[in-house]
Amino acid sequence: MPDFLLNALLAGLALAVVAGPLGSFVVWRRMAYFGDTLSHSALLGVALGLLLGVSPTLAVTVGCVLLAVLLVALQQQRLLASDTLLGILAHSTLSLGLVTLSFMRDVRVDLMGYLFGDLLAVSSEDLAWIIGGSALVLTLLVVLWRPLLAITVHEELARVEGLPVATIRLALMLLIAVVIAVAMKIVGVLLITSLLIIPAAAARRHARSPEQMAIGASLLGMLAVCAGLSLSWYQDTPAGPSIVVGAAVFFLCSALLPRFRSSPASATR
Amino acid sequence: MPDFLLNALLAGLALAVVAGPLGSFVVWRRMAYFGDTLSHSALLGVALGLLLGVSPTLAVTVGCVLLAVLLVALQQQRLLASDTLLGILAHSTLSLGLVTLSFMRDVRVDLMGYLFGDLLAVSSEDLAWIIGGSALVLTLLVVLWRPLLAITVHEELARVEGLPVATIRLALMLLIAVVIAVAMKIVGVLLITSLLIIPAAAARRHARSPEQMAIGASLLGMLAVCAGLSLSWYQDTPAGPSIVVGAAVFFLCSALLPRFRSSPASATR
Amino acid sequence: MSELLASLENINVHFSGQTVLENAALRVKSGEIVTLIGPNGAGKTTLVRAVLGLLKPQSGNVWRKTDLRIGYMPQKLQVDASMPLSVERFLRLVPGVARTGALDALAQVGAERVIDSPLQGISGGELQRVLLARALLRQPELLVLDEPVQGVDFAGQAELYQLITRLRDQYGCGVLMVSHDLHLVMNTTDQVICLNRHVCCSGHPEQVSNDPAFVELFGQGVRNLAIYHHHHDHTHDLHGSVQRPPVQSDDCKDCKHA
Amino acid sequence: MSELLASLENINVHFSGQTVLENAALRVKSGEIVTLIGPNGAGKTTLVRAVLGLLKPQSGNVWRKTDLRIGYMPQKLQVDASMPLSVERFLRLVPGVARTGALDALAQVGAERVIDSPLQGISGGELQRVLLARALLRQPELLVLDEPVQGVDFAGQAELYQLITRLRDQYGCGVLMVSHDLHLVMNTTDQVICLNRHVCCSGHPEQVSNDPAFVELFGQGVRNLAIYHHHHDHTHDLHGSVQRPPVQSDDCKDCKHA
Amino acid sequence: EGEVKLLTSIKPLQLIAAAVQDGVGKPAVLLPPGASGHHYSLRPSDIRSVREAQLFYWIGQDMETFLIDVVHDRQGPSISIQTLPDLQLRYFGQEHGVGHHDTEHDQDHRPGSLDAHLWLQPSNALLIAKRMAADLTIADPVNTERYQANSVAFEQRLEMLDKRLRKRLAGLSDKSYFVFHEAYDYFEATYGLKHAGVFNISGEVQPGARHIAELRERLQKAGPSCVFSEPPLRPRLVETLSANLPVTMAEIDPMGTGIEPHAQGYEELLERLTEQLSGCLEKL
Ligand SMILES: Nc1ncnc2c1ncn2[C@@H]1O[C@H](COP(=O)(O)OP(=O)(O)OP(=O)(O)O)[C@@H](O)[C@H]1O
Ligand SMILES: Nc1ncnc2c1ncn2[C@@H]1O[C@H](COP(=O)(O)OP(=O)(O)OP(=O)(O)O)[C@@H](O)[C@H]1O
Ligand SMILES: [Mg+2]
Ligand SMILES: [Mg+2]
Ligand SMILES: [Zn+2]
Repeated sequence: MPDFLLNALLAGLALAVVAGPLGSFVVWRRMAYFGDTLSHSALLGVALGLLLGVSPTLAVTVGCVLLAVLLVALQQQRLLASDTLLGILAHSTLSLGLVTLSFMRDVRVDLMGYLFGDLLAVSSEDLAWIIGGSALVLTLLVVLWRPLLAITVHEELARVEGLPVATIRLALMLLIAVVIAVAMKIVGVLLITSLLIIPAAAARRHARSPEQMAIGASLLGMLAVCAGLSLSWYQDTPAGPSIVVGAAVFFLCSALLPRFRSSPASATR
Repeated sequence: MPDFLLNALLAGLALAVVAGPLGSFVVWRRMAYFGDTLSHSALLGVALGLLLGVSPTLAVTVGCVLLAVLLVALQQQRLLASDTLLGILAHSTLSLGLVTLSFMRDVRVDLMGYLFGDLLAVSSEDLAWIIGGSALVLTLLVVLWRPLLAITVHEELARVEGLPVATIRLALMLLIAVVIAVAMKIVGVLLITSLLIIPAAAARRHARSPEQMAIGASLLGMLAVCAGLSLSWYQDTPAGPSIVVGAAVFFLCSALLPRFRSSPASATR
Repeated sequence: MSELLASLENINVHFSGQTVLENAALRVKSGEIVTLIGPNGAGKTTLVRAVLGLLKPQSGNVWRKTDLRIGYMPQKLQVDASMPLSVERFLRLVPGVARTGALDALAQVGAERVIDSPLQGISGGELQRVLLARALLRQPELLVLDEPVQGVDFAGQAELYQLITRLRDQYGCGVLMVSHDLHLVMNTTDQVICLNRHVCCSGHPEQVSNDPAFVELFGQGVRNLAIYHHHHDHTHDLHGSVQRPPVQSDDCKDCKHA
Repeated sequence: MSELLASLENINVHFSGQTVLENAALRVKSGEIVTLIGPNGAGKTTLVRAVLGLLKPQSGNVWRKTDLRIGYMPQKLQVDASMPLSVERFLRLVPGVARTGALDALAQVGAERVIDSPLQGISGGELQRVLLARALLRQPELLVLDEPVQGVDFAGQAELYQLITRLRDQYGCGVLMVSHDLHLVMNTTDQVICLNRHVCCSGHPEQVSNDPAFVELFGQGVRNLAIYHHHHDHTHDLHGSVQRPPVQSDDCKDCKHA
Repeated sequence: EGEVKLLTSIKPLQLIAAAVQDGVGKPAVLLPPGASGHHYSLRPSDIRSVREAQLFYWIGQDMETFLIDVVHDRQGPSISIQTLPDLQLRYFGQEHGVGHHDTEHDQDHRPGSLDAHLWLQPSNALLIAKRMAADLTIADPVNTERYQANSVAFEQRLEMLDKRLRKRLAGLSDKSYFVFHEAYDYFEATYGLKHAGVFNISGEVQPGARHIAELRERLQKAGPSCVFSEPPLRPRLVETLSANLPVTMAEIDPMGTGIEPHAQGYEELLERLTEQLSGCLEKL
């Protein structure tokens, strides 16, 4: 196997592992479009970075974190669903970025360059970052697992039971935001958001507990990475999209397959 | 006023009017990302259209309609929230489009054309389409208003009360899909999705009934169109993004303003 | 004059392998109040949903009069917070209802006060009353109520049951309801169906309350209940002394009463 | 030995201009069962949420013992369908709980059967029991229950009230609960607070049930209730003949009782 | 046998390389015609061909950002054209006709940044060819003479081409035309043409209302003029703005789409471009 494929495989697997549990939270908390929102807001980050003379990468990362904080603040009002808030933030920041750029006539911004990485272009240094980062995020997730679950199941119950709900929620948001912001730059926003939501959604139907869903999502994600890279290798298709197609196929199978016996049935609302 | 600006203004106003009530449904039904999903799937539509020798516009429109039907089918399972389903569809179709295109080396697709239309490029013929279409959609909305509300409030209650829930839901989806698909081609997906969700969300806080929210959203949308086009004219900023920024400013004001007295309070879940 | 409105036979329902209903049956006629009782998880809501066509049983026959106008009050209702919906507007989703009509219906259930409140902001008992009001507004031929007085305050419970009886008398509609308030229900019901996965016993309240299966299912507490019920009627009987054999009772020896 | 756990004074709450609580007050000590009663929309849930710190009153003092361990059972709970969550896993979200512990708690509330069911799939009464089990699992110093037996079946209601009393006796925890089951509550409560936007009257159950404000609030039905209550105790009294003046009753002339 | 594997990032560079390698080898190209670096997703074969190429030519990191990491991992020499000495480079906003300052740029190619369409100037093409010949000579000393000969022949053909083009375009400098994409500054500077305005086509940042008003005014003032689009893009803006004006629409292609790589490919590119330009302008 050529080294670039090995790098891609390892990076993909590391991301898939961490995307399993993180993506489960994304699905439970209805934040499927968090990644897209962050990528939309990146343009504003770049524009402001140029304006303030900060490095764009730093500006984008700071921007992502600020956006996560803003989202948490807006969610407090509880009048609007998360997806609406994400939609508003995404389109507002993108537009603000475009308007800002139209005032700065003498800079050229390669918008897409900041957003779309490429899995096949992952260098050994990138790989080290991804693996280290994934390990760190996984550790944090394991440590915070129970409180995170508790606030996701019922926030008020968690609050009464003495958990620092606001802090934990912010921690989760920041965790997701940082993972997306970093992975976006290295492997692209399309791949990272897909790895977050598609395997988790596919695992939902056959999982009987949050842990099963998280681990199932990790495994499905890893399978999708292997399948996608094989497709890419043998059929010479682009790597990132091939992995997403692989994950989508697994989702379809999971939706059509009969459910495991005595697994949780659908709730009748 | 130069005639292109007049065209833009009229088209913007017509879209804002119809986007008010339609966007309210989008917000209530958590489909904020429907527009983005449709635009992502446009690439697949174009690719398949080229493959089958159909005109891309037709292929994209048919694709949008199919996607709406698929979404309705997936929502029946009720295990996953709409935003997750939309995210899966968006990323899967985009990736499938990219993979398909990678087999067709010599084809050049103007993806951006579908994402960023231009309000300032609206021709008189476009304008006629927009105004006629808006009038038609508005009429349909008025006719279907009560059943649409009923299924949105509580689907089972509506079903017991004898409404053809599946048909009405499909009708709503197709209405939204067609409006987005057509508007996307003419003014771009950024502008149309923003006009759908931002004014409706801004109107939410101060509305006491669905009708107030729908009409308030229409009015706010029209204000945003006027404000945005003024900004574009006086500061020479891009028209679409300027309107979105205008709408976002209204949303911010609405979020910070004290609520009207005795308006519905936030639900405590 | 009394016309059959709905009839279920041999209903079987499983959820992921677990049997929830087994050979259940049910008939509702116009002008009749049928009450489903049974322990939690007995399948009452499930049976009601089968009557309404919201759930397709794995086997069995479901028959409803064509174009039956149903007023339904679900056991729980949650409306998205993103929808600005006052109680008035919620009631006026029923075609042909004006504000005065909505106010009348609310007055009947004792909840006029909340007519302008947001639906998502009202208290549990208020919501229950509003749901009942909505069911009434449909001028139903069949009224289906899943635990109508759950969370309703003490005075309201008796009032609402009286209201239901009055409606039946006035409009001759059929009523199918689920309830745990044995002491209130026994007064106001024409037929009681005692459910625990299958129909344990059914018949007139007096017959049922003396059925051994009934006593076994609900515990000795129901003996006091019968007394209380009579006491409330001011006919001071002895403690369940009359032990007539039940008329329409199934054999219940094989029940595993939870 | 009995220690003050929580105390509220002069609580005022408005929702968008409407007054929901006015000068309400409340004290819960360990080993004591305090029951909030009152009509729908009286502000009971609101007051409970103020005790829990889930809601900040517009004015008034809220005091809680530092690091008070609270077991809370909300009036309603809705968990997103996208989360695969069995009842067992839900109970085991409480730190330090094993499957056996969860099973024990479920057995106490009579719901062992659903331990492996999905939380979103269980029936209304089952959910209620599960919520109570979870509150118990926290081994609370203060147990806060908002309508604990709502939707629970006939036999279960009495059992659960007995369970609550037993827990108080065994662990000496304080209990604050909201209830509409006057006939069951009166037996098991140390203190009754009768709420209707403000505190109408409060005190021992016997005192309160003879208070004119109480009768006015709940209607003549409560007279029968008192009898039933005594009847249940097998002390055959006359119909509310003893009319002692209430001890801790506020003046209630200005109440507009809905 | 022993052919040097030469890879270029885009078609025009491949055409130049084809002239140099004529009779010795066939250069390959990475991007399919019309692919934009923006949406291009790499395939394994792309990586492999970049890795395996002995010589790799790309415009540079300003233009092809997505190649930076891939080029980084290469063993053999990679030549970034924009860094070649003596090349005449232009920067957007560097020099202008008087007047329309702010409206002159399309948004993909912002002022101050490198104008990457450097191959449209024959002298630059020659410099690139010479560099290629030198690199090939080192990589493949056996065919030194052939490369030198090809290079000299290319130079001679370019001189003739230059004369032909000047003749063809002479007298058209006063014709008014508009382009969609500011890609022709090198070509125009060489042959004394000047576009009257730029429409903005793709790219995320659309022009403002003021810009469009000015463009409309200029279209009106310009009288009969040509508007050149690049297939398959045909922004609707132009149709809206030129409605009821004596405007001729035509297509123009700076990338050499569809030209088979052969020794005369580069000339074909410029000749086609010239034909397309003059074909429309002559009729005005
Ligand atoms: N969607 C579902 N998935 C799995 N199990 C279910 C589902 N719906 C109901 N059940 C199970 O079926 C049984 C019957 O439920 P149902 O809601 O009909 O009970 P019920 O008689 O209405 O009880 P209650 O008095 O508590 O309302 C319960 O044990 C419940 O756990
Ligand atoms: N978020 C809110 N917005 C507006 N009004 C509210 C809100 N929450 C509660 N209310 C109103 O405050 C009053 C008190 O509500 P609360 O839930 O405390 O009543 P309750 O005593 O618990 O009633 P129930 O016995 O029905 O549960 C009700 O009239 C209700 O409509
Ligand atoms: Mg039920
Ligand atoms: Mg309450
Ligand atoms: Zn260019």
